[in-house]
Amino acid sequence: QVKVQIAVANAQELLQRMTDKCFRKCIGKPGGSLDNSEQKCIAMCMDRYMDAWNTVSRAYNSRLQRERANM
Amino acid sequence: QVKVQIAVANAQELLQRMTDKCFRKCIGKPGGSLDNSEQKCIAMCMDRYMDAWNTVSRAYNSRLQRERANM
Amino acid sequence: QVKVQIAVANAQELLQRMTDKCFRKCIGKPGGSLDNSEQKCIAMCMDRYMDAWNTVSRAYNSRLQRERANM
Amino acid sequence: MAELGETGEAELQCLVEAEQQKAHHFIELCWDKCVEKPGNRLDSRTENCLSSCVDRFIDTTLAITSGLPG
Amino acid sequence: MAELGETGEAELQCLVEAEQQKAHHFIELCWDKCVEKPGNRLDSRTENCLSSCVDRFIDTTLAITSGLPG
Amino acid sequence: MAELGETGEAELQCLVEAEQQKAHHFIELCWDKCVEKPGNRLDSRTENCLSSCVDRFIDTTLAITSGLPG
Repeated sequence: QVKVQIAVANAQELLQRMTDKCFRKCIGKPGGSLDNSEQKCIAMCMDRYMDAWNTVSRAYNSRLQRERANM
Repeated sequence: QVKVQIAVANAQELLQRMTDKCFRKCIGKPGGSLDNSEQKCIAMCMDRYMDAWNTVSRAYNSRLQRERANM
Repeated sequence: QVKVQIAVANAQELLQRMTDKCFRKCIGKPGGSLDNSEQKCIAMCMDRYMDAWNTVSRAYNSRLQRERANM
Repeated sequence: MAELGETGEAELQCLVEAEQQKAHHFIELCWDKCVEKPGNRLDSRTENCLSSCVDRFIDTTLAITSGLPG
Repeated sequence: MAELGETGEAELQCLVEAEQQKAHHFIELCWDKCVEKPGNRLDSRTENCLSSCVDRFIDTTLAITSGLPG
Repeated sequence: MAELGETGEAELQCLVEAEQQKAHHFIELCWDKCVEKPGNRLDSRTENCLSSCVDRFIDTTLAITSGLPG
Protein backbone atom coordinates (compact mmCIF):
# COMPACT_ATOMS: atom_id res chain seq x y z
CA GLN A 1 0.00 0.00 0.00
CA VAL A 2 2.90 2.33 0.69
CA LYS A 3 4.23 1.48 -2.76
CA VAL A 4 0.95 2.40 -4.41
CA GLN A 5 0.94 5.75 -2.61
CA ILE A 6 4.48 6.43 -3.76
CA ALA A 7 3.72 5.45 -7.35
CA VAL A 8 0.68 7.72 -7.45
CA ALA A 9 2.57 10.66 -5.95
CA ASN A 10 5.40 10.09 -8.42
CA ALA A 11 3.09 9.97 -11.44
CA GLN A 12 1.33 13.12 -10.29
CA GLU A 13 4.59 15.00 -9.97
CA LEU A 14 5.72 13.75 -13.38
CA LEU A 15 2.48 14.94 -14.99
CA GLN A 16 2.62 18.29 -13.28
CA ARG A 17 6.20 18.97 -14.37
CA MET A 18 5.43 17.77 -17.89
CA THR A 19 2.40 20.06 -18.15
CA ASP A 20 4.50 22.99 -17.00
CA LYS A 21 7.36 22.37 -19.39
CA CYS A 22 5.09 21.74 -22.37
CA PHE A 23 2.91 24.76 -21.62
CA ARG A 24 5.99 26.98 -21.47
CA LYS A 25 7.40 25.49 -24.68
CA CYS A 26 4.24 25.32 -26.78
CA ILE A 27 2.08 28.30 -25.79
CA GLY A 28 3.35 31.77 -26.72
CA LYS A 29 0.87 34.49 -25.81
CA PRO A 30 -2.23 32.60 -24.61
CA GLY A 31 -5.21 33.22 -26.92
CA GLY A 32 -8.92 32.35 -27.00
CA SER A 33 -8.32 28.62 -27.53
CA LEU A 34 -5.55 26.11 -28.15
CA ASP A 35 -4.97 26.41 -31.88
CA ASN A 36 -4.04 23.49 -34.10
CA SER A 37 -0.28 23.98 -33.97
CA GLU A 38 -0.35 24.38 -30.19
CA GLN A 39 -2.30 21.14 -29.83
CA LYS A 40 0.18 19.29 -32.04
CA CYS A 41 3.10 20.77 -30.14
CA ILE A 42 1.61 19.64 -26.82
CA ALA A 43 0.97 16.10 -28.05
CA MET A 44 4.53 15.87 -29.35
CA CYS A 45 6.04 17.50 -26.30
CA MET A 46 4.26 15.02 -24.06
CA ASP A 47 5.64 12.05 -26.02
CA ARG A 48 9.18 13.46 -26.06
CA TYR A 49 8.98 14.24 -22.35
CA MET A 50 8.14 10.61 -21.59
CA ASP A 51 11.03 9.49 -23.84
CA ALA A 52 13.34 11.90 -22.03
CA TRP A 53 12.12 10.62 -18.67
CA ASN A 54 12.95 7.08 -19.70
CA THR A 55 16.39 8.07 -21.02
CA VAL A 56 17.20 9.99 -17.86
CA SER A 57 16.03 7.16 -15.58
CA ARG A 58 18.06 4.61 -17.54
CA ALA A 59 21.19 6.79 -17.40
CA TYR A 60 20.74 7.30 -13.66
CA ASN A 61 20.25 3.62 -12.94
CA SER A 62 23.20 2.53 -15.04
CA ARG A 63 25.40 5.10 -13.29
CA LEU A 64 24.25 3.83 -9.90
CA GLN A 65 25.26 0.31 -10.94
CA ARG A 66 28.67 1.42 -12.20
CA GLU A 67 29.32 3.32 -8.97
CA ARG A 68 28.34 0.27 -6.91
CA ALA A 69 30.63 -1.97 -8.98
CA ASN A 70 33.55 0.42 -8.31
CA MET A 71 33.12 0.30 -4.55
CA GLN B 1 -9.41 28.02 13.37
CA VAL B 2 -8.17 25.85 10.54
CA LYS B 3 -9.57 28.41 8.10
CA VAL B 4 -7.66 31.24 9.78
CA GLN B 5 -4.43 29.23 9.57
CA ILE B 6 -5.01 28.57 5.89
CA ALA B 7 -5.82 32.20 5.15
CA VAL B 8 -2.67 33.38 6.91
CA ALA B 9 -0.48 30.83 5.13
CA ASN B 10 -2.04 31.79 1.82
CA ALA B 11 -1.49 35.52 2.34
CA GLN B 12 2.11 34.89 3.36
CA GLU B 13 2.80 32.87 0.23
CA LEU B 14 1.14 35.55 -1.93
CA LEU B 15 3.29 38.27 -0.37
CA GLN B 16 6.45 36.26 -0.73
CA ARG B 17 5.86 35.50 -4.39
CA MET B 18 4.90 39.12 -5.04
CA THR B 19 8.06 40.40 -3.37
CA ASP B 20 10.15 38.04 -5.46
CA LYS B 21 8.55 38.94 -8.78
CA CYS B 22 8.63 42.67 -8.09
CA PHE B 23 12.22 42.59 -6.86
CA ARG B 24 13.29 40.76 -10.02
CA LYS B 25 11.32 43.17 -12.25
CA CYS B 26 12.18 46.46 -10.56
CA ILE B 27 15.74 46.16 -9.24
CA GLY B 28 18.57 45.94 -11.78
CA LYS B 29 21.99 45.89 -10.13
CA PRO B 30 21.27 46.48 -6.43
CA GLY B 31 22.81 49.78 -5.25
CA GLY B 32 23.21 51.64 -1.96
CA SER B 33 19.50 52.34 -1.56
CA LEU B 34 16.18 51.98 -3.37
CA ASP B 35 16.16 54.97 -5.71
CA ASN B 36 13.05 56.90 -6.63
CA SER B 37 12.25 55.02 -9.81
CA GLU B 38 12.76 51.65 -8.11
CA GLN B 39 10.38 52.66 -5.33
CA LYS B 40 7.74 53.74 -7.83
CA CYS B 41 8.19 50.54 -9.81
CA ILE B 42 7.71 48.44 -6.67
CA ALA B 43 4.56 50.31 -5.63
CA MET B 44 3.11 49.87 -9.10
CA CYS B 45 4.22 46.27 -9.42
CA MET B 46 2.55 45.44 -6.13
CA ASP B 47 -0.77 46.95 -7.29
CA ARG B 48 -0.63 45.19 -10.64
CA TYR B 49 0.27 41.89 -8.99
CA MET B 50 -2.86 42.09 -6.83
CA ASP B 51 -4.93 42.93 -9.92
CA ALA B 52 -3.39 39.96 -11.72
CA TRP B 53 -4.09 37.72 -8.73
CA ASN B 54 -7.74 38.74 -8.81
CA THR B 55 -8.00 38.20 -12.57
CA VAL B 56 -6.38 34.79 -12.35
CA SER B 57 -8.57 33.70 -9.42
CA ARG B 58 -11.72 34.85 -11.24
CA ALA B 59 -10.71 33.01 -14.42
CA TYR B 60 -9.98 29.85 -12.46
CA ASN B 61 -13.26 29.93 -10.57
CA SER B 62 -15.33 30.60 -13.66
CA ARG B 63 -13.59 27.72 -15.46
CA LEU B 64 -14.32 25.41 -12.51
CA GLN B 65 -18.00 26.33 -12.72
CA ARG B 66 -18.12 25.75 -16.49
CA GLU B 67 -16.46 22.36 -16.09
CA ARG B 68 -18.93 21.38 -13.36
CA ALA B 69 -21.87 22.48 -15.52
CA ASN B 70 -20.58 20.23 -18.34
CA MET B 71 -20.39 17.13 -16.17
CA GLN C 1 20.49 16.82 18.77
CA VAL C 2 17.93 19.05 17.11
CA LYS C 3 20.70 21.49 16.32
CA VAL C 4 22.75 18.78 14.64
CA GLN C 5 19.77 17.77 12.51
CA ILE C 6 19.23 21.38 11.46
CA ALA C 7 22.90 21.92 10.65
CA VAL C 8 22.98 18.77 8.52
CA ALA C 9 19.79 19.70 6.66
CA ASN C 10 21.14 23.19 6.10
CA ALA C 11 24.47 21.98 4.74
CA GLN C 12 22.68 19.53 2.44
CA GLU C 13 20.48 22.27 1.02
CA LEU C 14 23.49 24.55 0.56
CA LEU C 15 25.38 21.83 -1.33
CA GLN C 16 22.40 20.99 -3.49
CA ARG C 17 21.80 24.61 -4.49
CA MET C 18 25.52 25.13 -5.11
CA THR C 19 25.71 22.04 -7.34
CA ASP C 20 22.74 23.27 -9.33
CA LYS C 21 24.04 26.79 -9.83
CA CYS C 22 27.55 25.65 -10.73
CA PHE C 23 26.29 22.96 -13.10
CA ARG C 24 24.13 25.52 -14.90
CA LYS C 25 26.99 28.05 -15.06
CA CYS C 26 29.86 25.73 -15.99
CA ILE C 27 28.44 22.99 -18.22
CA GLY C 28 27.22 24.00 -21.69
CA LYS C 29 26.06 21.01 -23.71
CA PRO C 30 26.95 17.98 -21.56
CA GLY C 31 29.57 15.81 -23.29
CA GLY C 32 31.28 12.47 -22.66
CA SER C 33 33.19 13.69 -19.60
CA LEU C 34 33.91 16.83 -17.60
CA ASP C 35 36.68 18.50 -19.59
CA ASN C 36 39.51 20.44 -18.03
CA SER C 37 37.94 23.87 -18.28
CA GLU C 38 34.64 22.58 -16.89
CA GLN C 39 36.45 21.07 -13.91
CA LYS C 40 38.29 24.32 -13.24
CA CYS C 41 35.09 26.30 -13.57
CA ILE C 42 33.33 24.03 -11.06
CA ALA C 43 36.16 24.27 -8.53
CA MET C 44 36.16 28.05 -8.83
CA CYS C 45 32.39 28.33 -8.79
CA MET C 46 32.23 26.28 -5.60
CA ASP C 47 34.75 28.59 -3.86
CA ARG C 48 32.96 31.74 -5.03
CA TYR C 49 29.59 30.31 -3.97
CA MET C 50 30.89 29.78 -0.44
CA ASP C 51 32.29 33.34 -0.44
CA ALA C 52 28.94 34.64 -1.65
CA TRP C 53 27.12 32.62 1.02
CA ASN C 54 29.30 34.19 3.71
CA THR C 55 28.80 37.71 2.30
CA VAL C 56 25.04 37.24 2.11
CA SER C 57 24.82 35.80 5.63
CA ARG C 58 26.92 38.66 7.02
CA ALA C 59 24.77 41.27 5.25
CA TYR C 60 21.59 39.64 6.53
CA ASN C 61 22.81 39.43 10.12
CA SER C 62 24.06 43.01 10.18
CA ARG C 63 20.71 44.21 8.78
CA LEU C 64 18.86 42.24 11.46
CA GLN C 65 20.95 43.97 14.12
CA ARG C 66 20.36 47.44 12.63
CA GLU C 67 16.61 46.79 12.49
CA ARG C 68 16.58 45.63 16.12
CA ALA C 69 18.57 48.71 17.22
CA ASN C 70 15.96 50.94 15.51
CA MET C 71 13.04 49.36 17.34
CA MET D 1 -22.43 23.24 11.40
CA ALA D 2 -21.25 19.96 12.86
CA GLU D 3 -17.83 20.11 14.41
CA LEU D 4 -15.08 18.58 12.35
CA GLY D 5 -13.05 15.79 13.92
CA GLU D 6 -9.26 15.88 13.74
CA THR D 7 -9.23 13.87 10.54
CA GLY D 8 -11.93 16.01 8.97
CA GLU D 9 -10.00 19.16 9.76
CA ALA D 10 -6.80 17.79 8.29
CA GLU D 11 -8.60 16.69 5.12
CA LEU D 12 -10.31 20.04 4.72
CA GLN D 13 -6.97 21.74 5.18
CA CYS D 14 -5.38 19.55 2.49
CA LEU D 15 -8.18 20.23 0.03
CA VAL D 16 -8.23 24.00 0.44
CA GLU D 17 -4.45 24.13 0.34
CA ALA D 18 -4.35 22.13 -2.90
CA GLU D 19 -6.75 24.61 -4.51
CA GLN D 20 -4.72 27.55 -3.33
CA GLN D 21 -1.49 26.02 -4.51
CA LYS D 22 -3.09 25.91 -7.96
CA ALA D 23 -3.89 29.61 -7.82
CA HIS D 24 -0.31 30.40 -6.74
CA HIS D 25 0.95 28.22 -9.57
CA PHE D 26 -1.22 30.04 -12.14
CA ILE D 27 -0.14 33.48 -11.05
CA GLU D 28 3.53 32.41 -11.18
CA LEU D 29 3.24 31.09 -14.71
CA CYS D 30 0.85 33.67 -16.15
CA TRP D 31 2.56 36.71 -14.64
CA ASP D 32 5.72 35.71 -16.52
CA LYS D 33 3.82 35.11 -19.77
CA CYS D 34 1.59 38.19 -19.70
CA VAL D 35 3.07 41.06 -17.68
CA GLU D 36 6.11 42.75 -19.16
CA LYS D 37 6.31 46.07 -17.36
CA PRO D 38 3.83 46.85 -14.57
CA GLY D 39 2.06 50.09 -15.59
CA ASN D 40 -0.47 52.43 -14.04
CA ARG D 41 -3.25 49.94 -14.51
CA LEU D 42 -3.80 46.44 -15.83
CA ASP D 43 -4.74 47.12 -19.46
CA SER D 44 -7.36 44.94 -21.11
CA ARG D 45 -4.80 43.11 -23.27
CA THR D 46 -2.89 41.97 -20.21
CA GLU D 47 -6.12 41.07 -18.43
CA ASN D 48 -7.28 38.95 -21.39
CA CYS D 49 -3.85 37.32 -21.56
CA LEU D 50 -4.06 36.37 -17.87
CA SER D 51 -7.56 34.87 -18.17
CA SER D 52 -6.63 33.00 -21.36
CA CYS D 53 -3.44 31.79 -19.71
CA VAL D 54 -5.42 30.07 -16.95
CA ASP D 55 -7.86 28.56 -19.46
CA ARG D 56 -5.15 27.36 -21.86
CA PHE D 57 -3.16 25.87 -18.98
CA ILE D 58 -6.21 23.90 -17.87
CA ASP D 59 -6.76 22.84 -21.53
CA THR D 60 -3.16 21.61 -21.61
CA THR D 61 -3.64 19.68 -18.38
CA LEU D 62 -6.81 18.09 -19.74
CA ALA D 63 -5.12 17.28 -23.08
CA ILE D 64 -2.25 15.63 -21.27
CA THR D 65 -4.33 13.62 -18.83
CA SER D 66 -6.85 12.56 -21.52
CA GLY D 67 -3.96 11.04 -23.48
CA LEU D 68 -3.33 8.68 -20.58
CA PRO D 69 -4.67 5.13 -20.32
CA GLY D 70 -7.43 4.70 -17.74
CA MET E 1 20.34 24.96 30.08
CA ALA E 2 16.89 23.60 30.85
CA GLU E 3 15.92 20.69 28.67
CA LEU E 4 13.46 21.51 25.90
CA GLY E 5 10.20 19.59 25.87
CA GLU E 6 9.01 18.02 22.61
CA THR E 7 7.01 21.11 21.69
CA GLY E 8 9.87 23.46 22.52
CA GLU E 9 12.21 21.45 20.31
CA ALA E 10 9.78 21.51 17.39
CA GLU E 11 9.24 25.26 17.76
CA LEU E 12 12.97 25.95 17.94
CA GLN E 13 13.46 23.82 14.85
CA CYS E 14 10.78 25.76 12.97
CA LEU E 15 12.30 29.10 13.93
CA VAL E 16 15.86 28.24 12.98
CA GLU E 17 14.70 26.63 9.76
CA ALA E 18 12.70 29.70 8.79
CA GLU E 19 15.79 31.88 9.23
CA GLN E 20 17.92 29.51 7.20
CA GLN E 21 15.35 29.31 4.44
CA LYS E 22 15.68 33.10 4.17
CA ALA E 23 19.45 32.83 3.76
CA HIS E 24 19.00 30.15 1.07
CA HIS E 25 16.47 32.38 -0.64
CA PHE E 26 18.83 35.38 -0.61
CA ILE E 27 21.75 33.46 -2.05
CA GLU E 28 19.51 32.05 -4.81
CA LEU E 29 18.28 35.49 -5.82
CA CYS E 30 21.46 37.48 -5.32
CA TRP E 31 23.80 34.97 -6.96
CA ASP E 32 21.75 35.33 -10.16
CA LYS E 33 21.75 39.14 -9.92
CA CYS E 34 25.40 39.68 -9.00
CA VAL E 35 27.66 36.83 -10.14
CA GLU E 36 28.20 36.54 -13.87
CA LYS E 37 31.30 34.39 -14.20
CA PRO E 38 32.93 32.95 -11.07
CA GLY E 39 36.57 34.19 -11.07
CA ASN E 40 39.66 33.66 -8.95
CA ARG E 41 38.23 35.66 -6.12
CA LEU E 42 35.07 37.55 -5.21
CA ASP E 43 35.94 41.09 -6.37
CA SER E 44 34.73 44.03 -4.31
CA ARG E 45 32.10 45.04 -6.88
CA THR E 46 30.45 41.62 -6.67
CA GLU E 47 30.71 41.64 -2.90
CA ASN E 48 29.04 45.06 -2.68
CA CYS E 49 26.36 43.89 -5.09
CA LEU E 50 25.62 40.85 -2.90
CA SER E 51 25.38 42.91 0.31
CA SER E 52 23.22 45.54 -1.38
CA CYS E 53 21.05 42.83 -2.87
CA VAL E 54 20.17 41.51 0.60
CA ASP E 55 19.49 45.04 1.88
CA ARG E 56 17.39 46.09 -1.12
CA PHE E 57 15.39 42.85 -0.95
CA ILE E 58 14.60 43.53 2.70
CA ASP E 59 13.68 47.13 1.76
CA THR E 60 11.32 45.75 -0.88
CA THR E 61 9.73 43.38 1.63
CA LEU E 62 9.26 46.23 4.10
CA ALA E 63 7.85 48.52 1.38
CA ILE E 64 5.38 45.84 0.37
CA THR E 65 4.25 44.91 3.87
CA SER E 66 4.05 48.56 5.01
CA GLY E 67 1.60 49.20 2.17
CA LEU E 68 -0.78 46.68 3.73
CA PRO E 69 -3.67 47.56 6.01
CA GLY E 70 -3.12 46.59 9.65
CA MET F 1 8.15 -11.06 2.65
CA ALA F 2 8.04 -10.02 6.26
CA GLU F 3 5.53 -7.30 7.02
CA LEU F 4 7.03 -3.90 7.57
CA GLY F 5 6.31 -2.18 10.85
CA GLU F 6 5.13 1.43 10.86
CA THR F 7 8.67 2.73 11.17
CA GLY F 8 9.95 0.47 8.43
CA GLU F 9 7.22 1.65 6.10
CA ALA F 10 7.98 5.29 6.77
CA GLU F 11 11.69 4.76 6.21
CA LEU F 12 11.10 2.87 2.99
CA GLN F 13 8.83 5.65 1.83
CA CYS F 14 11.48 8.28 2.59
CA LEU F 15 14.16 6.34 0.73
CA VAL F 16 12.14 5.70 -2.41
CA GLU F 17 10.88 9.26 -2.43
CA ALA F 18 14.42 10.64 -2.17
CA GLU F 19 15.46 8.56 -5.20
CA GLN F 20 12.47 9.72 -7.19
CA GLN F 21 13.05 13.34 -6.29
CA LYS F 22 16.49 12.93 -7.85
CA ALA F 23 14.97 11.64 -11.08
CA HIS F 24 12.51 14.57 -11.15
CA HIS F 25 15.41 16.92 -10.54
CA PHE F 26 17.45 15.43 -13.41
CA ILE F 27 14.62 15.66 -15.90
CA GLU F 28 13.97 19.29 -14.91
CA LEU F 29 17.60 20.29 -15.43
CA CYS F 30 18.42 18.13 -18.44
CA TRP F 31 15.23 18.87 -20.39
CA ASP F 32 16.18 22.57 -20.28
CA LYS F 33 19.77 21.85 -21.34
CA CYS F 34 19.08 19.32 -24.10
CA VAL F 35 15.61 19.69 -25.64
CA GLU F 36 15.06 22.78 -27.73
CA LYS F 37 12.00 21.95 -29.79
CA PRO F 38 10.17 18.65 -29.24
CA GLY F 39 10.16 16.84 -32.63
CA ASN F 40 8.65 13.66 -34.04
CA ARG F 41 11.10 11.52 -32.16
CA LEU F 42 13.95 11.89 -29.70
CA ASP F 43 16.96 12.09 -32.03
CA SER F 44 20.20 10.41 -30.95
CA ARG F 45 21.94 13.72 -30.30
CA THR F 46 19.29 14.75 -27.78
CA GLU F 47 19.33 11.28 -26.25
CA ASN F 48 23.11 11.39 -25.80
CA CYS F 49 22.84 14.87 -24.36
CA LEU F 50 20.28 13.67 -21.78
CA SER F 51 22.39 10.68 -20.71
CA SER F 52 25.55 12.79 -20.53
CA CYS F 53 23.67 15.45 -18.60
CA VAL F 54 22.81 12.96 -15.84
CA ASP F 55 26.40 11.65 -15.75
CA ARG F 56 28.02 15.09 -15.75
CA PHE F 57 25.63 16.28 -13.02
CA ILE F 58 26.63 13.33 -10.86
CA ASP F 59 30.32 14.08 -11.65
CA THR F 60 29.73 17.66 -10.51
CA THR F 61 28.10 16.47 -7.29
CA LEU F 62 31.01 14.12 -6.63
CA ALA F 63 33.56 16.85 -7.43
CA ILE F 64 31.84 19.21 -5.03
CA THR F 65 31.43 16.74 -2.18
CA SER F 66 34.97 15.34 -2.58
CA GLY F 67 36.31 18.86 -2.07
CA LEU F 68 34.77 18.88 1.40
CA PRO F 69 36.58 17.99 4.61
CA GLY F 70 35.58 14.64 6.09
